[in-house]
Amino acid sequence: MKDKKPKSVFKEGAITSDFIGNSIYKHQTKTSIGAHNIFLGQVRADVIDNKTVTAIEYTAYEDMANQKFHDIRESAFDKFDLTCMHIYHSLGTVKAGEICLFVFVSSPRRKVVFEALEYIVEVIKGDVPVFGKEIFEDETHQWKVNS
Amino acid sequence: MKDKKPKSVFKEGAITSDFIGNSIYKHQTKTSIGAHNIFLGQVRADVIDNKTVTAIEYTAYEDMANQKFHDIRESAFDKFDLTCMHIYHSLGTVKAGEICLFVFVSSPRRKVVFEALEYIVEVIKGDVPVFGKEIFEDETHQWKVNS
Amino acid sequence: MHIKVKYFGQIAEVTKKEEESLEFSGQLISELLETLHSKYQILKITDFKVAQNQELVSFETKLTGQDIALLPPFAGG
Amino acid sequence: MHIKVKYFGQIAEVTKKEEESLEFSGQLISELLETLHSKYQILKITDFKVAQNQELVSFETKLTGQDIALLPPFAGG
Repeated sequence: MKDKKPKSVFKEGAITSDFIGNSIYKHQTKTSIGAHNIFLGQVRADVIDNKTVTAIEYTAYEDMANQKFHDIRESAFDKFDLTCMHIYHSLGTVKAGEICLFVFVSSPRRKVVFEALEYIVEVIKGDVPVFGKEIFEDETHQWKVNS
Repeated sequence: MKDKKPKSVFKEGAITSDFIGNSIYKHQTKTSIGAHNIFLGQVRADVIDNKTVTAIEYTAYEDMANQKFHDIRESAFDKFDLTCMHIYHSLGTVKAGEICLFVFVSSPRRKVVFEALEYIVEVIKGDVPVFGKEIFEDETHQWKVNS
Repeated sequence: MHIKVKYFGQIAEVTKKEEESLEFSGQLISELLETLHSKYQILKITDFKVAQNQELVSFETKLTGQDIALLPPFAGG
Repeated sequence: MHIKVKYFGQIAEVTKKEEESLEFSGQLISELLETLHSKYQILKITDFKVAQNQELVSFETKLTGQDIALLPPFAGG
């Protein structure tokens, strides 16, 4: 799978548990894999000044972001002995409790997937131009900043 | 969820992608969670002396193993700020490509889940009395040893 | 020089647009930003990075691209 | 002393049983192992650990439990 670009990193709306389950299922034909590691980002119902976050609206500089995701993919395959790697990120509205980021790495051996997954998630958080508007229950909002 | 023991760590046969997807789904009501990290162990069709592994038959010293899983759980909650933690391990026959270990940790923040998951998986591999018989296509076998 | 400037997230909120075209005769990103500061004063106290042709650049970089983007703090994941 | 010995994985394969009860008068795990070695010679060259009452113990440990298990290398996950 190394030579293929991900067909699409961005998905409109939340990433469903069915989608994730199905993605896992598709990897069961790849019998050189011994270890999968999956990171899921879920929207938190944070309470800020007594107001609760009900959703995040994601936007992105899509062309640049897709290029960054591509670079991350190339660099992860260079650094780590991965069999497969998939990244999906939501655009648009994702409600509290729903999943907005799905990163999936697979390798013959477990040590590799731990290192690779953390590397990939950190680079996504730091380098990809995605923006998040936290919507409160009273329809006010604030802009999310990664820490 | 901290006070609850896992109802059952061992499952007969492979862990299905549906089961994993459903487990993810159930965590979408827990809106304090911001990050999930999932490890899946999958049976590899290793080729050894020209013979291909078609399945692993797992057995365990179940009483001792369940106690160890319980200890791992306690120690993970002590060490890391986890919201949830689940472990499932197969017993019996798991075919190449199927999943035999599912470890699922969740926390408000991502750094925690990376550290916790790797810790838990390493301790499971090292400390839990589970035994694996690798079955080859010609019905001969060899005993698996964790590296 | 004809330049297209894109705004994202909180920046698009304060400029009230997602992109605009400008005629500009300066040399550096920083000079372009001065022009934008006079147009949108709140940008002076707003945290953002600049991408030129989809690569992050420092404000002292020479303006070469026709594709400039003002990017507020990233919030992916 | 009446002792129950459990065998797992490859050990059960060579002893051809999953558990057995023994009468034993020694003091240490190592002494019990000598008895088992004479019964199952291949155990001398087989890699295993011993659990007493579900805790791993060194071979020099005093035999206190009635529940002894011979555990081959772990292969969980």
